[in-house]
Amino acid sequence: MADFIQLLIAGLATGGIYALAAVGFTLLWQTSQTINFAQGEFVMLPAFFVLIGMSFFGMPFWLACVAALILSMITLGFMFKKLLVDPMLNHGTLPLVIATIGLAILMKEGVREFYGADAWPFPPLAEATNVTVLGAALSLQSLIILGITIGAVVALQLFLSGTRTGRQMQATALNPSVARILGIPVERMILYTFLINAALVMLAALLITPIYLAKFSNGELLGLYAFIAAIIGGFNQMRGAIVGGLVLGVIDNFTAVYISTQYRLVVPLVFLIIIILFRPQGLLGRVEERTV
Amino acid sequence: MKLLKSIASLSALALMAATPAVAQVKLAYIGEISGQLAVSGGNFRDGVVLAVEEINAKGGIAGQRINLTLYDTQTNPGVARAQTQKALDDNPYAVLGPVLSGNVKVTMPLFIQAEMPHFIGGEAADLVTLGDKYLFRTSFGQQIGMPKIANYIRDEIKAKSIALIWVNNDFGKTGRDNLLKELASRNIRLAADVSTEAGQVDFAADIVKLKAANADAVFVYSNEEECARIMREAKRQGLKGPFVGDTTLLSQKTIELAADAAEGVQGHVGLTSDAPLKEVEEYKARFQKRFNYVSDHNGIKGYTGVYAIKYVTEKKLGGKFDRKALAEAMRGLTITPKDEPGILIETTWDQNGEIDRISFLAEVVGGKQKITKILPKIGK
Amino acid sequence: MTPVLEVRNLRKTFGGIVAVDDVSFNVNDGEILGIIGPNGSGKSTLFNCILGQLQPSAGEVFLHGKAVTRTRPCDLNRLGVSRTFQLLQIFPQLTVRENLILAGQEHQGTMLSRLFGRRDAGLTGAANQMIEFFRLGHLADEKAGGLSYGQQKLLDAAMAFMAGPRLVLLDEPAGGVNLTMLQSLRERLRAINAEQGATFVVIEHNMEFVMALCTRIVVLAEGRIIAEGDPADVRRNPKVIEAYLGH
Amino acid sequence: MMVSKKTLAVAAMALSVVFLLVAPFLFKPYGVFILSTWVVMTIAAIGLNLTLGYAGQVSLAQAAFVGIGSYITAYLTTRGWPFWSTYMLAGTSCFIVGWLLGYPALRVQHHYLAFVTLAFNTLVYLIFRNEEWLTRGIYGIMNIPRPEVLGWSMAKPIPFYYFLLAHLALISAATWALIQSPWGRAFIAVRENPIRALSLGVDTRRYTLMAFALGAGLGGISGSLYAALVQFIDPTPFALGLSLNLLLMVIVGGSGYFFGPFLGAVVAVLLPEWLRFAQGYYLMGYAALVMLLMIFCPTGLLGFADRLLTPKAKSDSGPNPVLPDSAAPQKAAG
Repeated sequence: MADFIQLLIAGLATGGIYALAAVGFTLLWQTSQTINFAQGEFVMLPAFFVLIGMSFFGMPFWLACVAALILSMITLGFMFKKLLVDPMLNHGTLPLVIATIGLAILMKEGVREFYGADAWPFPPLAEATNVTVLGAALSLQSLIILGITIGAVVALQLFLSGTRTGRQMQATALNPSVARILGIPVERMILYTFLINAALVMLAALLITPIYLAKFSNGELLGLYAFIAAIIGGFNQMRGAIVGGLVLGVIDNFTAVYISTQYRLVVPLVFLIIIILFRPQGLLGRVEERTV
Repeated sequence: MKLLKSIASLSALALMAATPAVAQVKLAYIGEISGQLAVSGGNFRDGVVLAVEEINAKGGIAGQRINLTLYDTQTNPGVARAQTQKALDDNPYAVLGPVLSGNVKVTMPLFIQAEMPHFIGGEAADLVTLGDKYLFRTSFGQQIGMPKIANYIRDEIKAKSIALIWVNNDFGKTGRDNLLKELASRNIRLAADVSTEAGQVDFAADIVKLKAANADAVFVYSNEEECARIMREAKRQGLKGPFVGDTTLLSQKTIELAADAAEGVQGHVGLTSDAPLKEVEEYKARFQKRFNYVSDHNGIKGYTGVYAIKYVTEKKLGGKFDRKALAEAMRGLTITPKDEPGILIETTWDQNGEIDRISFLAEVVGGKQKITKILPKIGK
Repeated sequence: MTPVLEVRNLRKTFGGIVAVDDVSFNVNDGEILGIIGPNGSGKSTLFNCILGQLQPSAGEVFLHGKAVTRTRPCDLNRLGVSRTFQLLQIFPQLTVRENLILAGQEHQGTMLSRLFGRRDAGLTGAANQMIEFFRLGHLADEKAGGLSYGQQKLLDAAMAFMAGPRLVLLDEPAGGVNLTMLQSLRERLRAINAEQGATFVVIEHNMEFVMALCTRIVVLAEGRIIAEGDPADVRRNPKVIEAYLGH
Repeated sequence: MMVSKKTLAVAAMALSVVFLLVAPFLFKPYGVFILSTWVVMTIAAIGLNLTLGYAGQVSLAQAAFVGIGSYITAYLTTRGWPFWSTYMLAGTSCFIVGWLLGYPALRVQHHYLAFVTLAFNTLVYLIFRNEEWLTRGIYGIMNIPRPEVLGWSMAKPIPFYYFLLAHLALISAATWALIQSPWGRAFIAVRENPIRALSLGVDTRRYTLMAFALGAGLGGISGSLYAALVQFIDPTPFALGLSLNLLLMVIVGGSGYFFGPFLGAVVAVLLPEWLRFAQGYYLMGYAALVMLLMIFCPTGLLGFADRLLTPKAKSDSGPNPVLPDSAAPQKAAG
């Protein structure tokens, strides 16, 4: 029983990480049909912004975080949209997919070349203490990740449904052309989602790097899991991404214990295929309008 | 920090190229500079670069400056073969690398054909049995390392059963297979056999399995970061060891990343920059000064490989750059730090290019690797 | 005589909404049947159900007396049933001639003979004839995507006739077409009807066009047939007037 | 203007053919090996271009087929089978598996299909790695022999290069014939408007499966040649990365253009090698160039050339299988 809870909570905590990366992913898809193959690297990079701030410029941790947040909003939000996404908007998703693959290589190789291939320790947000629940030893860190993830998404949801800008963003996501007719500044709304995504990946980086350690190749696996999470939950739904992430984390852990460690990726992948084939809108997603 | 280093090394290379007046000898490094195992390939490279810079600063090999070219295999066999071909086309005197066993295998026919001595980093057992007379290891094959570990588990830990957790890649899988063979011949039962992924983060499930196995000891065989994460999760779930491992588990990097979770870990270390030898300690300091990070065993492999070439060329070949003679002279050769300080630890190569060296038993005490016993060379 | 097409108690629901409600009618050989009705009365859904593009919830469709309900559109097409769509549906990257060859090629030979046989499946002549017939001669080698809307509309219709169908269902053929082009289209349709004896079912909003073209009219409102008869009768039918004005 | 475009194309082609024929005498063995790799990758990319460029079915599983083909040839030739039998077997097995993988494409499209195929690729990779009894896992299969043709050994780099080049020529010719045939027209119809195609008697189901199967079959053939080229295989090259790289070749070259894969493979295989002078920065330079290419020619190199050479400045979006604004998750029928 203790094992079961251990696996469940650890799975949820890891799932929270996937969820954070997946949320931004679905946001970009909704507003601009961007499939970002560099999303994993987007989470990897801000951690190095923080490390550079601390080691090169001698900033205290909190200041380095603020600087990194601003820097990632500029580079991963604003510049990403203006320089890469905008020129390709009218050419379908595939050229942009290729461009983001290129971006992923650039970020990975850049970090490796300029900062090194090693893993680097990263200051934790909380002390590495354990909490014991029903016989299972859970790390405080994991619980904090889970809490902040859910908090961030709830806050985001409140923002989207409770504020004028948020509702305009939702309208943009639902149907850009109608939104434009209604006088919503669609361009600006899309830019906001990119900025939000940049802030989310920064938050994800802060939460997970103490556990992942800062390493150039972190994005590879994380990006893949974020994809899977987003699809399982519903590509066009933020809540779906959360559920997808959590489900994925838990499935992954149970697979490893009860089925096979060598094939631990298989069960989530098969689950993904089944979801796509029989419920393509995802666990929580809505059916996208079809044009006949 | 690394940026400055990169610029420095680029300009160093430019400088090398800009001084054609001096006679030059070409060396090539072929390794995994990018891709999944870039840490190993990168360390090996920096070891090589450090040795080359030191040697050049003192006038080169037999008066000839070393012109080093780097070839990145991207950890991909097809690319490795292409890059090796490229390196061989350039007709170097000798080659350092590849580091990964798979990349050693794919390039082997080319080295045989070119009769090119190459100093590899790969530790897979079978590499020295595949008919490449020009292959020389820079560290033990696993068929030498693993019996030492198995003995240690039987004699020192006195474990009757063992739970094994390993990383499912070129490095982890070959090590695991060799260890299993040795354990079987010593009647040590395998209680759990847990495969993990490179880059894995959440080890909760894996540790649950290890706990359930209830073995006398846990053997951890993975890359440094994963070792650290495994130890942290083991501590969290209260998995009692003893934890036994190899070079990576006991490396300073793992200890640094795992913090107190690595305390008490013990095992056998084939090659380590923490060895209590004057030459190794000095090397470690020089490496850290030059590259701003701590060398792992792959750095030593690259470093000693270059010095072996220098020693043999100067002392055994009388300064003649004859690569067949180099390979010939390497076989059955012993180099001691007294002959050549750059070799760091006394090393013997046998007829197949396999290596014999002292190795160490170690334990993590107070956040530091402590060598508890030095195991003699097998040939003694 | 067996009707060319018989629709019997056809019904289609989306969730709780009934789009087509128990519709039955016959189409006789050689006639031009018009189906009219206000927006959202289920005309296009009815077409899609008849043609296998949508699965009807209930009811049956017979072609020459044979049940063809739920037959795939491609098989139905090879049985001699052809159609156009409400929105333009051409292949912009292919030339006009290739569009037409495509429309006919699947009626020639087998998969294998199409792979190893002639590039044009022996249809260049037929395609050229069709191009002439629809007066697109000067555009034969242009990419279809470069044509004007009206020209594309003609091409769209031409494709429907390429394989010599016995029954053609036209979904708003006149939509968005200018007056001269409209004239030309109506002439072409009449000519095919008269010369080849092809049977038509036409959905159309343009009343004038329908009244001039069709021999019989079925009126749909809210998924049901509310009137049926020759154009003059339908025009006077109070139910029809109410259905249109009520909206 | 149309004529000049055609003349240009023919001239470029003739020059390329001449270059490919004399290349072994211009380069060292390394250059020959790289060109050989280009040939093998081009064949795999031609396959993907059939599936994706012509029939519009996004597949991220091409590396899996290259892998299956490689392992079939590696496993059997090292057990004494003649190369040709393994080559045929690689092609046909991948054709069959590709046909089966096509079934999901009948239900879902675009990014959904991409993810199904991505999952498939990862599953196949795991099998390569884990089923050691079959594939030797990470130990890899060594000493894969190169074939003989009519008693002539193809073991040396230059003969083997010509051997590969002959394959490329034959496969190109066959593919050209295919896309000029009614099948090619049907593939394009399936890509541009499956619903209309269906109403014109085009059995979209069969053509979709066929597009998958043919693309996969070419992937298998490419894999078979890859095994003989590198003479050692382990699972690493067949991970998702290669599928993405092949996708890159097709898109960068110009998806749906016959010569797109040839050019795309130049970018993906040769460009990084040309950039090696930049030392550690070569991959970064490569990535940056790819991004710039996509920004300035999103329809690929040939799409770009096409637009430059086409007199009317019509906003022609090229034959890219672009996803519509509201990418429908399901085909309306099928």
